[in-house]
Amino acid sequence: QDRTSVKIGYAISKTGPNSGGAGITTLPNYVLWAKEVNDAGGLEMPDGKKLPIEVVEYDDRSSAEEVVRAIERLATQDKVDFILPPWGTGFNLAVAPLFDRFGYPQLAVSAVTDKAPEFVKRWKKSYWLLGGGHDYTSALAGLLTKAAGEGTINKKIAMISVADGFGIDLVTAARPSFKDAGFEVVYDVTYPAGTTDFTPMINEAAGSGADTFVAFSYPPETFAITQQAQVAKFNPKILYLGVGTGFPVYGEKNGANAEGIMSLGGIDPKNEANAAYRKRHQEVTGQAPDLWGSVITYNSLQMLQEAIKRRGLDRDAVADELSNGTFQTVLGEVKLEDNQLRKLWFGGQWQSGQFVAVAPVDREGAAPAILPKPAWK
Amino acid sequence: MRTALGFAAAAIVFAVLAFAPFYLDAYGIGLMIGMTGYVTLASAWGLFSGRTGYVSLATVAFFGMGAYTVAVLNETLPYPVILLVAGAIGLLVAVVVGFSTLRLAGVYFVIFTFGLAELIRQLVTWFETTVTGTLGRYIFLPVGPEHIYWQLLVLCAATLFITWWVGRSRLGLALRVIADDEVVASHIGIDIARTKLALFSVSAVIITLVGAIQAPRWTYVEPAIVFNPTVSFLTLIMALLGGASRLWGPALGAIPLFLLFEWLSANFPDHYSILLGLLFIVIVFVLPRGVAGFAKDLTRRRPGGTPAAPKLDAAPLGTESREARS
Amino acid sequence: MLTTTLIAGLVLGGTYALVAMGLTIQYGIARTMNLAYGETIIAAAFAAYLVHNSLGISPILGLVLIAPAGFAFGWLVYRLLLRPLVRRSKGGAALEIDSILATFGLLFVIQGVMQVGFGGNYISYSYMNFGVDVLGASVAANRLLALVLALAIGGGLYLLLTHTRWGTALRAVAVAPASAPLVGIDADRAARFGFALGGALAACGGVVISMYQTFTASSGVIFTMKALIVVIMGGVGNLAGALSAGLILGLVETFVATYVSPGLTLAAVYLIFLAILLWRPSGLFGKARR
Amino acid sequence: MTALLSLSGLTRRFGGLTAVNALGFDIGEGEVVGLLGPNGSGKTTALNMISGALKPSGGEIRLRGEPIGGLSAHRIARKGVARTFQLVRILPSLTVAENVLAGLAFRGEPLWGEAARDEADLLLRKVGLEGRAGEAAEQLTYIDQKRVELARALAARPSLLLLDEWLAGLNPAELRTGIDLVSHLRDTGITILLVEHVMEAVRALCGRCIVMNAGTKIADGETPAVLRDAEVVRAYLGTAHA
Amino acid sequence: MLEVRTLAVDYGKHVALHGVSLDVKEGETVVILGANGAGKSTLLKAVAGLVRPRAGTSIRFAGAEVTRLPAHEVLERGIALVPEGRGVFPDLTVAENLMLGAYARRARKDEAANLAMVLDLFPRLAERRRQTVSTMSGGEQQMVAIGRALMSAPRILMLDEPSLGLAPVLVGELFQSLAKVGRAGVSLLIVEQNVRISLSIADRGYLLEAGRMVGEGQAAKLADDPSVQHAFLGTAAEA
Ligand SMILES: Nc1ncnc2c1ncn2[C@@H]1O[C@H](COP(=O)(O)OP(=O)(O)OP(=O)(O)O)[C@@H](O)[C@H]1O
Ligand SMILES: Nc1ncnc2c1ncn2[C@@H]1O[C@H](COP(=O)(O)OP(=O)(O)OP(=O)(O)O)[C@@H](O)[C@H]1O
Ligand SMILES: [Mg+2]
Ligand SMILES: [Mg+2]
Repeated sequence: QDRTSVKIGYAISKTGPNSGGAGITTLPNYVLWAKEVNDAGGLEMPDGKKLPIEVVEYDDRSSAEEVVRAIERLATQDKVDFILPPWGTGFNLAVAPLFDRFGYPQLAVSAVTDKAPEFVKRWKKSYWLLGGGHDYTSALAGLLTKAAGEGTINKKIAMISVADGFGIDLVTAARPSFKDAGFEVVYDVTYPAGTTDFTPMINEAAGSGADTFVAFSYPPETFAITQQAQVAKFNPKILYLGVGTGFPVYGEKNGANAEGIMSLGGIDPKNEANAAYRKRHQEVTGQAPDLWGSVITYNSLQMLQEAIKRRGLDRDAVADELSNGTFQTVLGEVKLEDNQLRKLWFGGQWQSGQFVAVAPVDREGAAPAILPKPAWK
Repeated sequence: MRTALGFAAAAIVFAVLAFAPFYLDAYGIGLMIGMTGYVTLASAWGLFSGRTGYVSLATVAFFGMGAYTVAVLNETLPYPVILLVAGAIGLLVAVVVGFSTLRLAGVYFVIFTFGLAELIRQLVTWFETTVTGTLGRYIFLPVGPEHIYWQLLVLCAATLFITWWVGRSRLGLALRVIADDEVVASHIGIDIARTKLALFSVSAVIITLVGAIQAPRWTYVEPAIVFNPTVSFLTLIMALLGGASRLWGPALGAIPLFLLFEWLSANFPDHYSILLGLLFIVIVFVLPRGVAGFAKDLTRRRPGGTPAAPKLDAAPLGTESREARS
Repeated sequence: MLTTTLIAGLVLGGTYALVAMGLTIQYGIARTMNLAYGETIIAAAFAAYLVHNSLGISPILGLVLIAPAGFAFGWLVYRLLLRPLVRRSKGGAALEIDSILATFGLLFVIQGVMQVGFGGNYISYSYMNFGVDVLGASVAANRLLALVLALAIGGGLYLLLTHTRWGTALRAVAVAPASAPLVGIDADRAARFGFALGGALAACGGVVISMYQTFTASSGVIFTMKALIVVIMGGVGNLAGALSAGLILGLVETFVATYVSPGLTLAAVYLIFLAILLWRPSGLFGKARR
Repeated sequence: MTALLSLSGLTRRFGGLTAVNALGFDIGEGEVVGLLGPNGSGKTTALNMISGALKPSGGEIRLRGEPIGGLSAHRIARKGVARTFQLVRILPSLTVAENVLAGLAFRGEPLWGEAARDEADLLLRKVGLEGRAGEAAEQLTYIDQKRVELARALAARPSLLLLDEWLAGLNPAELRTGIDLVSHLRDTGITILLVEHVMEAVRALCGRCIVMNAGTKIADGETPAVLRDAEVVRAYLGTAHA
Repeated sequence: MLEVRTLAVDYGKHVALHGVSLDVKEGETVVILGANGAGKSTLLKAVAGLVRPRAGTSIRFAGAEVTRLPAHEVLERGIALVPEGRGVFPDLTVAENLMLGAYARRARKDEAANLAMVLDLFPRLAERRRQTVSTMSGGEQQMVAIGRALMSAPRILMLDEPSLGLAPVLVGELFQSLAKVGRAGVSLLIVEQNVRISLSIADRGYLLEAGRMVGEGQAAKLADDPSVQHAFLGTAAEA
């Protein structure tokens, strides 16, 4: 048939509590990718023809009911060719049955879950690209084991986590990871999302005698903990914080004080493709990408683009290609294992103004971690 | 005669609506689910709050409990039983809450109910994280969207019927008296506590059921998703906008507002908020007595339909003070 | 340990109290439940952020600019949005519904404007983020400032409202606007002033909070709700009430986090709030009905 | 023969103020008794305790020998005690007829439906509001609102009617109709406790008077005698009335 | 001093006053008599600026037009009203209510003297300065309302049924005090159902019936005029 464009649709939290996360990791990459593809003449088809992308965008207003309906709308009203996933673990799960029912591949990025293998079984066309909690915590445990072996830190950990899906997933993975690595978790509490004052927890952690402080936190809390730790002169040898640490603004804001702080994600600064991507991102969207999920999101779009190029607009074929093909993306060479991305950076650290990948320690390109974390300036 | 005609018309409308899944696509059904859900929520809200003037923000507490009950029990009990359990839990909580709020009036009641919803959310979260160690729960129930829709439609019809029945019963008059002046109400023999409690419970059970019925649509449920306070606010706004104390008022507020939200977020994803806000303000200025009031003005005026205004500043109970008459 | 917790709690409570003061004034005097209150706070926070990051002016100096702007904004909102509704309702209860709906609309408008202007991202900068030693506890200077401001504004305005004719007149408008003209009070002006004053206080709160709290264009609602809790717990329109309620909530949160479990802090906050209302249905300092 | 209403040692304190202090009296079936006293002497407070609007701090209230002190207002109302309020309390958003229907619908033996509507019409005629049934109660004049309130109280078919300054604010002509209305009620056998400052009404209606001052009973007896009592004159009537 | 000309007021469709005229001279005490619903309260409220009269109305006070002034400015000119239903501030204390009575600039100068006068007139208020007005008895609240109006140092004091709910002994005292206030040069415009006592302190009276002035005359004459009887029997007869 004579098509003149490819319709790509997505529903994203532009407003409401999720908009902060979606606005940094997901939406800018969708915008960037669509612009780049269209500037280059459009999506390339197997026959070499290029078709521009026509974007259909909805705001899910951070509501589960809205995101479900928006996907239904994209599939049955707008009849888009592909649907990009929403932001957040819960929302990706909420829409997974719909992607499945309507036959759309779902390249879920901003969803950290250990249940990915089960989900892949249930929804054959779902892809999980950000790993599971266990990946991150065992990478961290590996790093800690190394440090303890070198005598840098003791074997005690103080740990706090936010009481929502993300925090729980990570903390439940962390407990066995740390235990297996021979660490003792001496302080282990959960706080409600929206907590602004961490003084009591910091005081307890400081008094616990642990050299390592881990917080599976969200951005506002990550920022708050960093500030309040400085005020309280709480300077653990290892400071590992959650989402938000990998935001460029975190580095800018904390300057020299960011040095040595660790978190999920990270990038290999020597990866040129990534560096070029970061530059384009800054230019087009006016903001720098975060240093964890952003590049993976962009990578997922490149995979989709490439799969379309190879197999056309047939969604089943594209799904098959995504499952089995090998792709060259900003991450380098990517091949999914059981619909999951396994080659990821699970731990990063701020080192002289850059959030570099430090874990898994044995992966090529990993920078050596700076331990212990330097004292607050 | 009028009543019979009204019933016939309503029956026809609901019959037509029941066939909707056969000629609508998935999105259409989704839309109908959302709309029916909010019509039911707003009507159930109006049943208590619209009639007594006690503005409740606890809607999402019951809605969320309904959804959570399904999430917790979906692998252990048959679906109809889960709904019963959800209803029972809603009733139980409603009675406890109803009892504790009897002394509160006006804005104190409003914020109390808001605090209550948040408390329940926090407790559920805490329980799940520290006691069961799981926060998110999965719902893999073989309940399709059209089944959800039909269930909601039945619930909606039931809610409207109850509202109609209450409106013409002694209970309805009692509520209007309470809304006007509780001191007088008690002095003419109305048991305020029982009346309020009864209505609050009915309304809460309906709301709980809406949450329970809708839950299978989300697959994954966590407190942040099902206890989203927006639900309370939207319900309240829809009911107030339509005219909370009238039979069709909440529906007349919910349907256009729901469609408006949908249309705005689809066509103006970037300026959704601004346009929505401006529209709200315009509506307040143009339709001072709600959509239902406006509709009534268009047709005819009949005494006795004046809406009970929320008692945010209820006259002090038991004191003899009243402001200048007129 | 105990004093540290106590001080941490008070300082946290200072933030809560500061945020709630403007709202209690607005609700107490102008009798409108301003659902867009939190948006005013966030707007001021954005302003402080801009002033700090683009112009390099310290937020404290920025206060001199932003607080009057908040006042002017409140004045305009009352004048353009609320006064027509007040007039229309002629003292009837319709005003309550109308003002909820109208300010709900305003909430979306302000939020949308900020969304378009600043995007949905987290905004964060820090100012005065150094420790100050208070009785052996290290307290962030910016948070301490919030407490001090809350105490000064709260205490000062409380004295003004209860001990001057002008303040009594404002309270009179609050309790019986229809009777105010009988003694020569311009009820409309008083209400407008009260609303504007609330706007100025919200702006102060926003500026101070922006120094240590991360925010986004959509965080306003959280502040509105927190403020409402504090206002209601203290008793509507009562500054001393807002101040004590804020401090109590801060203490509860800190003590529960320290001695019980951080996971229960918010639950405890709401529990205390509900318990206090059950004990005193009109808030801590509210006029006892009955 | 037990009294219809009997109070003994009835006391109510507000903080440090004892508004009603060990008040005691009996009212027999069919009596019309005036309760008089200077402003703030505790009359309304006493009425409030009898009707259940306030809980007594001490003492007893018996209706036909059965203790009712401290019961909630709706219970007492259902036992046949109806009242009007010093400042009228109509139900402003209801129509005149609905105001009266409300009185019928929740009494001990409730009346509802067609019969209630007829009864409401009858009551409205009785208080001089025929043909006004459909009007919004809020828009009536003060006096007419008082009539609505009385009709509502009568709807309860009370055995004891408490009138709190129901005749205040009437001009002489209206006062005469008002007095006729109440005396008609008296003739139908309703027991009435009447708080009133209008002496003309008290003289015309009450066989017996109780006078309070500062919360305590200072006089109780046949009206003419009580109104001549020196202490009553000094505390309440003033020399002009003596 | 107060000249009301063709004052007309309607409440929606219902016309409450059909163009009434009335004068109150400096230091004069005038009563308005009329049946229930005649429009007496409406008249006072219109003068006080609390209800908007229709076009064609003229209300002049001390030579200046006050017809469309907002109520708080009317008070500032020296026109005070004690409305029926009292209009006190229920949640404030007695002292605060009285203090606000002197809110008008013109009243500040003599505040202390006026307060002493009010407390002298109503000793109960002196005893209960700290009591919240909403908890007071009906009559006590009436005292607050009158006292508060006196605090505004009015040049003309309008009272709508001031004796309502007051014990007989107080009614007597109140009217004696009002007479005293009148002798001190304050004009009084009184609506009162207690015809005998109000006429006893009045110079002149008006008869209002169904929104129209139907008579006017010296108080003493009115007291035994049959038309006075008529005015009262007028609309109320059927009730
Ligand atoms: N809730 C309350 N708190 C404090 N004092 C109160 C309260 N209610 C009444 N009082 C006081 O109790 C006393 C008795 O009041 P009550 O209303 O019974 O008087 P009353 O005899 O009806 O007077 P009136 O003739 O003026 O209506 C008054 O002095 C009043 O101020
Ligand atoms: N707010 C209102 N809305 C509609 N009609 C009103 C309103 N206020 C007064 N009226 C009508 O206006 C007319 C005059 O009322 P007004 O209160 O002035 O009478 P009044 O002479 O003071 O009577 P009363 O002796 O009962 O106090 C009455 O018929 C009344 O029903
Ligand atoms: Mg009384
Ligand atoms: Mg009148």
